[in-house]
Amino acid sequence: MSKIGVFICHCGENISATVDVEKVAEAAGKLEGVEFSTDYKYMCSDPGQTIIKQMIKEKGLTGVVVAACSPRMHEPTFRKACAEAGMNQYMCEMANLREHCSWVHDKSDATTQKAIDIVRTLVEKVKHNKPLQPIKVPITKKALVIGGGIAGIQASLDIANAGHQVILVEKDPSIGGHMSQLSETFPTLDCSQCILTPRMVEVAQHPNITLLTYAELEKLEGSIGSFKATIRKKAKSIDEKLCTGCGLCTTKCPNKKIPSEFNAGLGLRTAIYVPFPQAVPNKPVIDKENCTYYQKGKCKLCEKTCPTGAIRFDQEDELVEIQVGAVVAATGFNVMKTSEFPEYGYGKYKDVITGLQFERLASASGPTLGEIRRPSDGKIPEKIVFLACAGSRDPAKGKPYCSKICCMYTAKHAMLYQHKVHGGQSYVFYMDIRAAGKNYDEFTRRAIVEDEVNYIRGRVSKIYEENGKLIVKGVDTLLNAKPVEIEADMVVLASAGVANPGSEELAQKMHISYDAYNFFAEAHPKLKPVETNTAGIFLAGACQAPKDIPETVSQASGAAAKVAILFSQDELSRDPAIAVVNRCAPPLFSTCVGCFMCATACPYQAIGEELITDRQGNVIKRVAKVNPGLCQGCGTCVAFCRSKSIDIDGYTNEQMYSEVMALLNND
Amino acid sequence: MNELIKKAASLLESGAVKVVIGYGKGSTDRTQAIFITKVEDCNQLIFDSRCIQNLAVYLTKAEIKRMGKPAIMAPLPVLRSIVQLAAENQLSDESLVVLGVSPESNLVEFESLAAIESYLQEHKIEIDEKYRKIIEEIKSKPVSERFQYWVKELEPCFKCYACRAACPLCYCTRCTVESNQPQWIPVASHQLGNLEWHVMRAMHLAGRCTDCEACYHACPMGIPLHLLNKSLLQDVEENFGSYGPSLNKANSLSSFNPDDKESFIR
Amino acid sequence: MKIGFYPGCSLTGSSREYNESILAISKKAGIELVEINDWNCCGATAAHNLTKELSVSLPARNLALAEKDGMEELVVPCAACYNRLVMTQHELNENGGLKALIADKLQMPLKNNIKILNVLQFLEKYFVPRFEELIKYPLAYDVACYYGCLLVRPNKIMKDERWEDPMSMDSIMQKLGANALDWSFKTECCGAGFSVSKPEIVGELSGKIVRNAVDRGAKAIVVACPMCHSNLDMRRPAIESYLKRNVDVPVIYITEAIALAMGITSKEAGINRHFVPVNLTVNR
Amino acid sequence: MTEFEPKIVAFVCNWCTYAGADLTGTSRIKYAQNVKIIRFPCTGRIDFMLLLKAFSEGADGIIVSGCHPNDCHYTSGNFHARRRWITFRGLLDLMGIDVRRIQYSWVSAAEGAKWADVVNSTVTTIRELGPYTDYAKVANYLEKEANV
Amino acid sequence: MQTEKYLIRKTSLEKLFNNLIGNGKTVYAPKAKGKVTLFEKVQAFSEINDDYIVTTNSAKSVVFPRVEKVFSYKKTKEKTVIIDAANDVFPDVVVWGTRPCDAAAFIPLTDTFNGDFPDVIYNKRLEKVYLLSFSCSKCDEYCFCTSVNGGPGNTAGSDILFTKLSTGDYLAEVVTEKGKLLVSENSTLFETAPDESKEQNLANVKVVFSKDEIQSKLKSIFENPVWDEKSRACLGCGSCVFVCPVCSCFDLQDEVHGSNGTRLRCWDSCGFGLFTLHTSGHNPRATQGARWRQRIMHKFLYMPDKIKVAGCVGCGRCSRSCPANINILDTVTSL
Repeated sequence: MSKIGVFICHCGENISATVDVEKVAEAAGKLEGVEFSTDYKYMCSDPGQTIIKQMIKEKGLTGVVVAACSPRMHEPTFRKACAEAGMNQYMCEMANLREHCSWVHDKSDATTQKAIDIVRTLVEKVKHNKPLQPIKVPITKKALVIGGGIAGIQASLDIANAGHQVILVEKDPSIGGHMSQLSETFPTLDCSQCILTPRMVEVAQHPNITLLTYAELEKLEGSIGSFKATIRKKAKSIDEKLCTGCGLCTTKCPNKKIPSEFNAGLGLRTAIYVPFPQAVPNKPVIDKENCTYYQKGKCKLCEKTCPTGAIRFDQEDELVEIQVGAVVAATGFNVMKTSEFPEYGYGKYKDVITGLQFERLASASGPTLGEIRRPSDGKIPEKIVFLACAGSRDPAKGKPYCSKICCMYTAKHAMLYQHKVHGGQSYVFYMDIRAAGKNYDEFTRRAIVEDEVNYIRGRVSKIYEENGKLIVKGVDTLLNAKPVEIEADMVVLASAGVANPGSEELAQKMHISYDAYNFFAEAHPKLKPVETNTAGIFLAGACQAPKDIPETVSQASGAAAKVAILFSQDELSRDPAIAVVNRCAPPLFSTCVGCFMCATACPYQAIGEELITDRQGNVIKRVAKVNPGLCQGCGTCVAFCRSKSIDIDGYTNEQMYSEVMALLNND
Repeated sequence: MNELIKKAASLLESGAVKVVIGYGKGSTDRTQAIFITKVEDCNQLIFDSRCIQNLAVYLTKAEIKRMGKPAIMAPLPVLRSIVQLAAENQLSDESLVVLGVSPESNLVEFESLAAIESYLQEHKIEIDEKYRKIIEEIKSKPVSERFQYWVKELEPCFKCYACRAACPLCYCTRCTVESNQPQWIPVASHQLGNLEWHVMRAMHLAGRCTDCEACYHACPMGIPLHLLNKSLLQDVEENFGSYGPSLNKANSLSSFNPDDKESFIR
Repeated sequence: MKIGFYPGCSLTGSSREYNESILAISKKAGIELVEINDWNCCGATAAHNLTKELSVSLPARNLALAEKDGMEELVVPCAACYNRLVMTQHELNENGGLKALIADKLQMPLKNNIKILNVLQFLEKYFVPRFEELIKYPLAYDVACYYGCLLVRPNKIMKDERWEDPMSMDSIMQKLGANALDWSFKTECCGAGFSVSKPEIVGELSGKIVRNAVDRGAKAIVVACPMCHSNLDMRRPAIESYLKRNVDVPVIYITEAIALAMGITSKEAGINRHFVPVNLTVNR
Repeated sequence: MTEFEPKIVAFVCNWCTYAGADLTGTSRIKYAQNVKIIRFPCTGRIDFMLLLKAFSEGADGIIVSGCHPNDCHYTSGNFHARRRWITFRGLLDLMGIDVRRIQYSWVSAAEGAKWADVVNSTVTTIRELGPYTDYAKVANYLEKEANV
Repeated sequence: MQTEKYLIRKTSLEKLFNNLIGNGKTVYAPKAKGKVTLFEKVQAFSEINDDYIVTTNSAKSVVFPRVEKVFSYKKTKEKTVIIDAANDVFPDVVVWGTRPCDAAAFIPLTDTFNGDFPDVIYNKRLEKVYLLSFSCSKCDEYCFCTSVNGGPGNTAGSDILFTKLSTGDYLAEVVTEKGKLLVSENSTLFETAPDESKEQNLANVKVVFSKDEIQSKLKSIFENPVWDEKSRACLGCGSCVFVCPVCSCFDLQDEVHGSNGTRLRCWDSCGFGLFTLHTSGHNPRATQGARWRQRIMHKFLYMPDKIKVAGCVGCGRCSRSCPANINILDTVTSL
């Protein structure tokens, strides 16, 4: 006979304002099996918890129902309290009177009645709860970092320096990411590569870091502490052991007209290539789509020239499986292409470029060796226009958010232009100048004051070409909204930062949520900015939202810290809500008939088989068996089992059944 | 037939099997399942239009299993059940010998269950037009009428569970109706008990049923249970593509397709 | 074949040539355009600046009448009229309540499912597929296709994937044998209503359009909107005074272009009515 | 005579719809009291028998709601559920069990407003359909008819 | 009492029926339903099907319904209140068209329910039941009433037995006071008895075994391979039991909704594996063979021994309904 305690929380006014809590407590008291019921202002407060603990001891309660907020809020709190009072924590359930009742209904008898119904339902559930023990899972102290940009690099180094193994996976042939493409960085104007490349080299040489470039995540299974990741190592078509990175092959490759990704399409590369001189690893890969041999079946010039015979045309993609305990997603971002701007010519004007392309023009390692020249005819632009907020903060473009970095890099671009093109005229169209950050506002101010960049507060409605000039039609909202037209030689769009193509797919592979713009979603906007709502997977950098280098680096270190914290324990305990196959008296042993339909339905391959044998070891029966390590407790198998032989702790058939019964029978 | 009898005899003779499950003489208009253990009895085996019982049901019965490895006379419906049972890990190539009986009443031998599966590819389940019509008619009634129709049809059911007992795929050692913690389905054969039992039975067969109609033939009260199964068979085909038994472990309800289409989830 | 036809005020007034040319080519192509009986104002500017209700009831009445006449398709050559009619159809379908209200006001049933075609859609559907047989004399000129604002907007309804740089008229002209130039003013504002109140603005806005067309070497500007036409054609003096130079590039309706290519005489197609003489000839 | 207040049970998954309903609360969006929620780990866990039970215990309507396709916390529970519901719905419809009384929906943890909308629209639908007397008659068979 | 004989014209038969309905009696009669004929509530004479050997279901449910509410209760935290089912307000029930075997079955049935102590509900129902039987003019291979002391023209158990005569009219034999009551209520319809004897109008049901012989044999063959052999094809369903007019096993079940509950008496079958399954998992009747033996023993040995009645009336229903075509005769004769 169960002795259940029911504790109704006022939550200050949050519940008691619309629900008659005394009445609920009274009704609860009348329920069969309820030993004690009361209401209190703040159940989660210390005194509140004390009441619960006292009653458990005094009345010898076998179960507890706390009728308060959502279990997603305080279940751990109250279960802990119950445990402290010597009751098995899983004998405690919460009735959600706040989010599901008091907050969504007006004060009325119906609202109070609903509250009573909810409490009764949970009381019935608790009657069927069983004491459970949390499951201990050993932690694989090895981290997977996805993405080799500055975020991934920072996270990897921090985790590695904390003494843990790291596998860093990068989809491109080299790590470095967008940062390696940048010219100078704000607000200090120090050379991006100069500060990045040492870190890249450190990654390559770190004893705790295994670097897998030209590789992508294929599949991620398991859960916190014990993930199984399948990585696809795309065929580089070279033998990395033999290759010395001399680069002869790239000089001989006949196919030289391929737009270079590293140069954002402004430069060209060969089919066998190293993305950029400082690449890590500094060894070429063959881009099959553009390789004459792979396309036409003959050429092999590189093979002929390679002094070490390192070319491997027969190489194939390789799938490697690795066990890791935690994952850091650092897959970065991308920018809108000029072709996505109808009003700016759908990308048909060569001299309308994106900020990223400008970075390459301004970079000493870029296609113009750092000189600002128009892509169309290589002329030095005398008049240049920068558009901040190209796409950002523009619902019409489906990007209502602020890309955060554009104000700063646009100011930087304007500055660099002024520094490189003396007597050149630069204009910046902007909505607001958002320069919140250490030395940021000073920086933009410098652009305006010292470098005489013309800042025009207003947006640009259209860009068109007329006799070799780009006519930029905009408005100056500060000069009583006069339309302005500028005949520019070049226009730079600070185009919105967007999620990487395929990030949605990747999120689904990792089972983490993502927002409406396919940026990965943090678990809590304020308090859990680096966690995802899938335990053991953390976020670093612009894959979560556009952010600048300092912010990215600090988030990366944050994620690394989270991983280190996780790895500081040897095992972690998991909610024991998992499936179990029943046992019953011989000669039946279990009602499971071994059809294994559950196994075909299980999303986690957590169901195997067990042979029930007699004393002589003869097999009597072949039944399903759940691997508690793999089972995540979705219960899909339970709904499938025709003979009701498999059940799930915490949501057993009896519990769910009695909840339905109780909910609908209020007398 | 003689061929089959010879084969059966040789199997017993060689000791390859311990029992031959087949059709034998019953009362005038019917036949009875017989379990032959002696070579000389093999000529009791018969096959004609009266052989409608699905013998596959015996393959999972403890009493029969105890007799040792069986050979079984298997016209199409039995073959289908055998394949489905195999998919559900109740049978394996080693566990039985199948004496197939073709629609022309000739012996068909199979070297493996896989062979049966491919044989069945040429003999697909076909839901009789007349049944499709009946189901259409029922569906065309107003919802409340449809409900009354079934309540009335199920009224005579006194829960003798002959439908379950005769179904080769109802091999659970403890049926859900027999589980009483919780008591999923009322034991009593009143309207609710009957309704819930038959809904559950149909659902548990959805994606598995091979349309042998054993349930219908077994029902002493002549309730058209098979309509439920047939209708589900149609639904499964419509929504998830093909139906019909296959050795593929995942049946159409224990598997899914991310692009499954529906019109009712908002 | 019979198709519903809504001329609107312009086609019966300032742009009769548009009316004449579309009727002429339709006749020759064996298509009968049946005018909605007792049609009324489309509700342009005047109405939709005043009251929301009026701005939808006026076009709604026309739609209801068209339904009454059993029309399934309705050709609306005037871009402004077209814009009002599709907008209304869209709004009423989005907002069932409003639809009921209006139908009630009109005292007429309104299914509101009639297919409304602007001139380009009409041509694409009924002429382009038959160009082989219909086009006798290719119109071999460099032309600038000018769409203006109303023909391709709002995009949420028009769903043109290149609403800032539309191509539909261009491709029709290409098929007529002309060379449709790539230029920058396809959808720029012509000055529209200022035509009456502030002609000098029209002078500037339309001026730039004409200039860019001429600079790109256009021998004609092709339009599909009475308003655009009158601003580019009738307002030529204002334009020239803004540009401080004479420009004689003619402005023709796409229907006139097709008429010429089909071998219909300038007179039949009303081409003789323009302010800027149309000196385009097809070699017969 | 007071307006008919339908009894509606909602079977929802813990990760999406339950959290979504929490959000409805946090955003103080009001909805009808008629719906009471039962929390499941996943839509894949929801046994079709429980829906029948709800009806036999007097529910006039049922809401079944979980994560949008591809967003299942358990990767594919909702896909399995979807197949189950497609099949089950077909059977119920054949048997004249009123499928209009079962509202299936995908409500994510971010769709607090949608949850309120699902609840309210379902309540409206069920109000229009009225009490589920057909089923109640069968469920309370013993109370009425003589026992033969 | 002394049997009284009358003539009733086939036209009057319908009048009699209508009067019964008119007097507010509930009438069950054979009604064709798809491939079977069942005892069902009827309103009009035309609904009755008179071309049947025996109905598929027996008439026992008028006294022993497949679901019987025994009582209901309401639980509160403090106490449980029992509410008795309205078991004394049963309607007058006429079963029209029982066969002599059906009627005969009421004798063992009644004795079973009046063993150690009388079953109130059963007896209350029985009081209100009138059995109007019709002799058998046809039989089939499943019939064996004559082997169990019955016969196609037996009056035992009936209130009135009608036998169709060569003229198409009927001989009515009034056996009980209840029968007499009906006659007096419809005296105009009952005329003086004809001299035509009924025997010539009865089906010829061969005697295939002697029940006494079987009874003594059974005592010695508890352990015998025959049980397994004869039950091998048995599927373990309950159809034989549920169609049997004599079988009377039941199971008590509570149906609970919140704090309200109802206790029900539901038919049960010794053919089910669960019937004797212990909680320990042990099952004294572990195999279908053991269950089949129980059924035969119960009918042909235990009942005659203990309560001095035959457990079988030879109607053959079990054999007709068996989905596996197991014939009780085949077992009994093979002993």
